[in-house]
Amino acid sequence: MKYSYYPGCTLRTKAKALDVYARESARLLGFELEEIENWQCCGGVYPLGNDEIATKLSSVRALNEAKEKGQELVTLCSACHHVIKRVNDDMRNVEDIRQRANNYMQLSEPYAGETNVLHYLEVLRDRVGFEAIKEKVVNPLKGKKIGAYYGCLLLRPGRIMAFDNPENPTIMEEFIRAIGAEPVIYPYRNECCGGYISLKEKELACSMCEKIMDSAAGFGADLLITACPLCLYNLNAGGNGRLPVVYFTELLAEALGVKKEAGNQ
Amino acid sequence: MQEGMKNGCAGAPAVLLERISTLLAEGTVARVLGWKAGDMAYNPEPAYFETQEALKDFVYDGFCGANLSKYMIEASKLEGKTLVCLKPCDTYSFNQLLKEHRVDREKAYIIGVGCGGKLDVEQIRRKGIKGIQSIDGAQLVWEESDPGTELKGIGDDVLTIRTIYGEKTLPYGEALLERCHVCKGKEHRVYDELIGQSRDTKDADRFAQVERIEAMSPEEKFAFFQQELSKCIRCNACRNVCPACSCRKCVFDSNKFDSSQKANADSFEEKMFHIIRAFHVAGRCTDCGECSRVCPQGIPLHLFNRKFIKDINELYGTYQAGENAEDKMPLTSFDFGDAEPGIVGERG
Amino acid sequence: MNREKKQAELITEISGVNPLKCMKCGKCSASCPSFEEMDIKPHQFVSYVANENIEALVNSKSLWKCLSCFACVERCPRDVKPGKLIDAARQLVIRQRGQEYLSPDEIPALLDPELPQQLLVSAFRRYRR
Amino acid sequence: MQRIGVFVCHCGSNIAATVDVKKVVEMAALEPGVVHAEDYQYMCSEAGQSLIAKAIQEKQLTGLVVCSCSPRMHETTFRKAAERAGLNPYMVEIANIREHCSWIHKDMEEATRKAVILARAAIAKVNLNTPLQPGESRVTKRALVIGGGIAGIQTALDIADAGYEVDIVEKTPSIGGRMSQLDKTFPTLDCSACILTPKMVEAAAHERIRIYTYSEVEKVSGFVGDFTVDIRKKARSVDMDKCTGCGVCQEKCPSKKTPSEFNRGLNNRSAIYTPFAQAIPNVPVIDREHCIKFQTGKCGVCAKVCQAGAIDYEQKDEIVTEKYGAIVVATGFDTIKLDQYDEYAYSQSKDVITSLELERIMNAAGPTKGHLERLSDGKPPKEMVFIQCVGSRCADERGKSYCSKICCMYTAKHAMLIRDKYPDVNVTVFYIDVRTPGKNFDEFYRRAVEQYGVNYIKGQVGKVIPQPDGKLLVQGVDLLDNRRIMKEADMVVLATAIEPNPDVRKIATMLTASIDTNNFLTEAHAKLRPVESPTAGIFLSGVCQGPKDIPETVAQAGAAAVKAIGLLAKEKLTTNPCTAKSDELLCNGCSVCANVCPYGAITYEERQVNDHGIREVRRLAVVNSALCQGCGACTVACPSGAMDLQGFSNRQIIAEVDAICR
Amino acid sequence: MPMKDEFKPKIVAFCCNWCSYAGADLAGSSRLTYPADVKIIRVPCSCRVNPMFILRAFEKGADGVILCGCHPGDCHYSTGNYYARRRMTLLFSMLDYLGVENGRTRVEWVSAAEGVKFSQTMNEFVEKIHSLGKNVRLEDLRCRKE
Repeated sequence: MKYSYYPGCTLRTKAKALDVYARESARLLGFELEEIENWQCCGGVYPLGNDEIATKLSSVRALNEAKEKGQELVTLCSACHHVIKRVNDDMRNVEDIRQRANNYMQLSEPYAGETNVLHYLEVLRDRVGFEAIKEKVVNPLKGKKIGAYYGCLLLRPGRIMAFDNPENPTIMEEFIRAIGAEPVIYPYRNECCGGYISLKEKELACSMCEKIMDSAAGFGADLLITACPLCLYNLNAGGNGRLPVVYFTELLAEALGVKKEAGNQ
Repeated sequence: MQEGMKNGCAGAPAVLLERISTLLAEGTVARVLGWKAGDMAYNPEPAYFETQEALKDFVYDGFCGANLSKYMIEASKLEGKTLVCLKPCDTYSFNQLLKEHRVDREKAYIIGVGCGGKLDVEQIRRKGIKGIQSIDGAQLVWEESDPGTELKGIGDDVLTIRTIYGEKTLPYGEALLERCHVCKGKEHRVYDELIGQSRDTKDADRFAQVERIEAMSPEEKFAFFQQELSKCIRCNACRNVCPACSCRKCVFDSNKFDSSQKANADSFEEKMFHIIRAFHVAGRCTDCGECSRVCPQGIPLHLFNRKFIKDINELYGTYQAGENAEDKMPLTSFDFGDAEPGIVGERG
Repeated sequence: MNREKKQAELITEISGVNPLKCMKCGKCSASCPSFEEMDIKPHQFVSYVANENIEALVNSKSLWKCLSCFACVERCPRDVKPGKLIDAARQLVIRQRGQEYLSPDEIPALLDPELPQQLLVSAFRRYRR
Repeated sequence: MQRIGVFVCHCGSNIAATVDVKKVVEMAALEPGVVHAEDYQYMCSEAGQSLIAKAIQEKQLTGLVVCSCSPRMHETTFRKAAERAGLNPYMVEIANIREHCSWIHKDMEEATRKAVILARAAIAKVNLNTPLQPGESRVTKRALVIGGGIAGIQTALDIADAGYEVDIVEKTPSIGGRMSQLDKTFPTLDCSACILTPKMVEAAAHERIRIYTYSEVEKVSGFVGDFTVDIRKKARSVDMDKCTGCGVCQEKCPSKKTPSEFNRGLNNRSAIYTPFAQAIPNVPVIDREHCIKFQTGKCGVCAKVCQAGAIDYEQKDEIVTEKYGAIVVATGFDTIKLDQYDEYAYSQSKDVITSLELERIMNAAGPTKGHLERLSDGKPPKEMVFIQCVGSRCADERGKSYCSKICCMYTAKHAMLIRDKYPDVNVTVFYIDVRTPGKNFDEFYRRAVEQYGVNYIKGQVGKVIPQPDGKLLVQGVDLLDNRRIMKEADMVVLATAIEPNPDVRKIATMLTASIDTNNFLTEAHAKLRPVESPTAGIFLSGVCQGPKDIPETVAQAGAAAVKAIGLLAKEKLTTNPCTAKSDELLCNGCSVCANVCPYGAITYEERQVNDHGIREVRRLAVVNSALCQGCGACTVACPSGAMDLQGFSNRQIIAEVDAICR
Repeated sequence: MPMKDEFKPKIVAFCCNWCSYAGADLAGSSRLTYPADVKIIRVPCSCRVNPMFILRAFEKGADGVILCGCHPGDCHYSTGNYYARRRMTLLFSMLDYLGVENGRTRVEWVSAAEGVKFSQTMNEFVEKIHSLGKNVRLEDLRCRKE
C-alpha cells in the first residue's frame, strides 16, 4: 500500500527522528510513504481568519498532488496534520474558500477536498490495525508505563479532525498496548503545552508543561510519547525534566526491532 | 409463401398461415387478430379474420410493425377466444395490460411469432427513394427447425424497391424501425405457442439518444424539443396506438382537470400533453416505440418515454415494464432511501 | 459609521463568529489554560465585540496570551468559538497597523539549539503579517 | 352558479394593521359568484359568527369564504357556524391572510395584494365546492396507554375511573418508570416511592386496567376510534399465574454479574430478576442474554428452587391483538449519554456521576443502602460539586438545544438533602442560570442557599481533572468576579440533559404522530391543544411531549385522560367526508390506485355500467369511505382522472392555481 | 424611488396540511418573513399533487413551483411523501430534459415544527427564481398580460 506523505519542515531538520522511525516501521508493516514532490511548509498554524486564502494554498497543493496520484495523504507532525486536515475540510465544505483557492491555483481540474488526510497513527489504527502490529512486535516494551501526550492539534476541533474523542482519546493508548507497554491515562494529556508561546513567554509555557509532567508522573508514567516536535521541545525545555519525552515512532521502531536500521539512515 | 398478394405484398409464411387456419377451423379460436395488406406494399394494417376464407388476405412480413396487444382490450370483451400474433416486443405490452386487468388471458390464444426486425418505410424514403411501387425482400424466410433457434444476422439481406424512377436496392438493416436497433430481445414473455424464428437486430445503445440530449445545455434542449414538438398537430395517433394509453377516456378529453383540448392553441399545450402523456405511462411503457412509428410528423416521441425509463433504471433499479405480469411498478412503489428530487439539479 | 463599529464588524467577518449566540456560561474561560495571564478574559471577548469596545480589546495583552489551543472552541456549547474572535482581533492589529509583536531582530536572542522550525514558523504566523 | 359570501376578519390589528381589509372586501366583491362581502373586527367572535349567519339567510348564500387566520385554527369554527345557519359546512373555505400574509409581510400594499389573491383562490375553489356529508364510524371503548411510568399510570387510572377499559403496555418488567428510581421529590421532599407505590398498586388492582409489562407495541393500524394494535409480550420465562413472588429464584441464581438497569449500572443483579422490591407485577423475568441456562444449557437452578413450578424456559414471545378507540403515549425520557462530554471525566472516574445515579445512591434501597459514599473507595465525601446544564442548552450536535427544565430544582434538592443529612459536607453548585419557575420553587432554591449554605457559583465548569490521589480537581471560573476556581472535590454530580425515550421514534412512526427535531412528540397546538397529537385519537402524556417535572406530568396525564375519555364517551364519530371517489365512467379498473392506497380502502368489483348508451360489465374501483383517510395518493396514480378527492378535487386545485397565477 | 419593471415572480407553494402547512403557520406566528410572491395552496398530502397542477401553474405564468411535505418517514398518511418523492423526481428530471431550468421546481420536507426552515426555504427559493428571471419557456403566452 502506498500513501502520499507530507513530512513538513521540522521533520527535515530538528525532528528527523520522528520521520526516519516512521518510514522504517512503515516498511516493516507493509506500507510505503511516498513523499510529495516540492512540498511547501504548511505554515504551522491553521489560519483562523475566514478571509485568508494565500496561507492555505501550500496545503491545497499537497492535497491536490495526492489526489492526482489517487493516494491518501499521510502526515506525522501534529501541526501539519491539523493544518492540512482543516484546509481540506474547507475545500470540501466552504464554497467561498474552495472557489477562491481554485482561482489562485489554476489546476487542470478544480480541487474540492477529494483527498483523504490521515495521520500516521490513523494509518496504524484504521489501515494496518493494532492487532496486526501486535503480531509484528519483536521487542515488546514490557513493563513500561507510558503516558500518551496528545496536545491540542491532533484532537481539536473534534468535528473537523475526526481523529478521536477530543476529551477522552484512546488511539495512542491502544498504540501503547500494541507495542506491549502499559498506557497511563492522565487528565492533562489533551491540555496545551504552550505551543508557540514558548518563544516569547517561556515561563507561561513552562508552567503548563510542568502541570502535564506532574500529572503524568503522578499517575505513574515513566515516559511520555508525542507526535509533535513542538510539544516535544516544550516538554523537554520546560517540563522540569521529571519524565523523558520521545516520539511515538521511536518506540514503534524499537518494538518492531528496526530502530537500529533507522538510526543508520 | 403465397404468391399473387395484392400490391406486391409479401404475404405470410406458410407454416404460420397453416397453423392459424387449423386453429380457426377447429374452433379453438373464434377469430384471428393479425395483419392484412394495405393499399401499398409497405403498410399492412391490423385486422380481424373470422373465416378461413378471409385468411387469404393475412399478411405477416417485414412491414408488420404494428403492435396488436392493445386490440386485445376490445377483443377480450368478445365471445370466444381471439388468436393474436405477437412479436417478442409486443408480448411485453400484453403482459403490462394483463397486470392492469385490461386484457383477459383466458380470451387470448397467443402465437408468438418470430421477428427479424421490422421495416420503416420512412427510413427508405429518407434514403431518397421516392415513388415506391413495390418492395421485394420483406418476406420472412423461416427454416424448418425449432422456433427457438435464432437465425443468422441480417448480414447482406437486401430490399429491392421498384419505383416509378426504376429499381433501387437498400440493405435490410438500413431500413429498420428505430426500436429494432435497440431491440429488447427476441424472447416472447407470454404465449401459447411459438412459430417462426427471430434474428438479432440490436446494434445501438438504447439510451444513446437520450444521453445526447441530456448532455445539451438547457437552451439547446429547449430548442431541440421546441423544434420537434412544434410539428405536433395533436392528431392523437400516438395516443391511439399506445398500448399503455388505453384509458377509456383520456384526461385531455374529459373535464376532470379543465384540461380538455382538441388542438394546440399555443406552444405550451403540446408540451403539456406530451409530458403528461409520458408521465401517465411512466413505469408502464414497455418502450414498444409505436408512438414514434405512427407519428405522421415524424416526432421522436419515444424520447420522452425512454427518458423516464432511463431515470427509473438509474434511480430505482433496472425495470422493464411487461417483463412479467407480477412485479410492482416503479411509480406505485418506493424505497425509504430513494433519491430526493434535488438530485435532478445535482446530476447536472 | 464610526471606527470601532467598523472594526467590530471586521472582527465578526474575519472570525465568522456571531457574538449573539453566546449565552454567557463562561465555559471558555473555565477551559482556558491562559486565563490567569489575560486581562480581558475569554468570555469577555464576546461582549467586547458585541458592544463594539474594540480599542480596549486590541490593546489587551490577552491577544498575545491565547495559545490557539482550541479548548474554548471545542467546549463552547453555543458554537460561539471565542478563540476565533481573539484571533481575528489579533489579525486586525497585525494587518491594519503594521504592528508586529515579533520583530526579526528579536529572534537570534530567542533561539536555542533544540528549537524546532515549527515553532518559528507558527510564531511568525501568529505575531506577524 | 354559487352565491358566495366573503367575510374578511381584522383579527383586531393582527390582520388589519398590515392588510387593507376594506380593499380586500372591495376586490373580492368583484369576483364571479360573490354576492356579498363584508369585514369585521373579530369574525370568530359570537358577533362575527352571527354576521355570517345573517348573511347566509338574507342573501341565500351557497358558499362562504372567510379571510382570516389559518384554517388549522378556525376552519371548524366557521364550518360549524355555517351549519347552524343551514349551510353545508363543506361549502366554507378559509383564505389564510394572517399566518400566511399579515404576520409575515410588512408592506401594506404588498400584503393587501397578496390577501386579495388568496381570497380569489378561495373564492375560485368555493365556486366548485359541493356539499359533502360526513359518514360515521364506531368507537371502541377501550384505551391503550404506552408507557407505565407516573404519566401512564395516572392517565390509565383517570380513564379507568371514568368507567372505560384501559391497557398499559410497559417495556420493562415492572411499571413505575423513572419516578420509581427517585429518592425524594421537590419541592416538598416527599419520598418518591411513598407516593408512587400506592398508585402502582391501585393501577394493578383496578378492575378496568390490564397491565402488559415486559411488552412492546409492535404494530398499529386503523384510525381514531378504531385502532388495531399488536402487542408483543416478550417471553418472561416465568409463569405469571403460578409465581408467588417469593424471590428465592433471584437469591439462588448463580449469574449475578449483570449491571442493574434500575440502579443505573451502579451495582449488579441476577439473571432472573425483578427490577426493584416493590415491582408490579412482582414476578421476575429471566434475562436470557445473561442466563447460564439459556447461554450454555446447563444450570436450571431457578426451576429447581421454585416451589410454585413457575419457571418456564420454553416460553415464547406472544403477540396479542387488541382494538382501541384512543391511544395515549407516555413513553417518558432517559438521560443523554455522556461520551461527548468527557471533559467532565465521567468515563474516567467513578466518582463523577449523573444526578439520576445520585438518586440511587441516596436511596435506602440503592446500591449503597442510602449512604452517601464515593463509588471508587466507599469513603464519605467531604466536598461535593454539582455541575448544571450538562448537555442542555447546546447549539452544537453534542447536546440538546433545549433546557431540560428539571435539573435546577433537583440539584437544589440534592444539595439541600446532602447538607441536611451530612452537615460537614460542603456543596458547591456551578450554574449558568438558576431557573425556578413554579409554585414554591424559587423559595426552595433560596432555602438551599440561605438555610443550608449551598455555595452557588455562576460559571460553567471547563474541565474535571482527576488527581492521582483520587480527588477531582474542578476547573471553573466565577464569572461574577472574573476569578479562576480550582476546586478540589470528592464527588462531582452532573445534571445531565434528558431526552425522549429513544423508542419514541419507532412508536411515533407506527402511530403516524409527528415528532419534532428533538424527538419530542408534537402537540396539535402549542397552547390550545397541548395534550393531543395532530393525529386524531393520539394523546400525549408526560415527558414524551417536552421536559416536565412530576406535578406537571401528573397534570398533563390527567388532561390526556380527559381528552381520551371525551373521545371514548362518543357513541359514533363523524368521519371526514373529504375522501376519494371514483368516476365509474372513467375508471379503467387497472388497480394502480389500489397499489398506492396505504389503508387498503380501494377494492374492485365487476359491475354493469351505462356509458352513454353502451351497457357493459366493467371492473371498477370502489372506495370504502370509512377506511379512506383522504391523502389523495390514488388520485395522482390514476391516469384517467377517474379517481378524485372530494374537498380537494382536481378542478378545485386547478382553480386555485389559476387564481393565483392570474 | 419607485423601481421600474421590478420582477415580481409568481410562486406557487403546495403544502401538505399536516406538516408543511403547519410549518408555514408556525413561520407566520413566529413572524419569520418571506416574500409575498409565495402563495400557498393547501393539499392534504404531498402525494395529492398531480404533475398536471405544476404544469398548469407554469402554463398560467408561474415562475416557480415548490412542493412541501412531511419528512420521509413522518407522513401523516405513512407513505404519501414517498410516492410524491418519486413522482416529483421524475417530473423535475423531465422538465430539466426539456430545457426548463431545474431551479424553478423544488421539493422540500418541512415539519410542523420547522417554521424557520419554511421561511428560509421560501426566501432561498424566491431568490433562486429572481436569479433565473421570468419564466418564458413554459408559459402559455396567451396568459401573459401586456
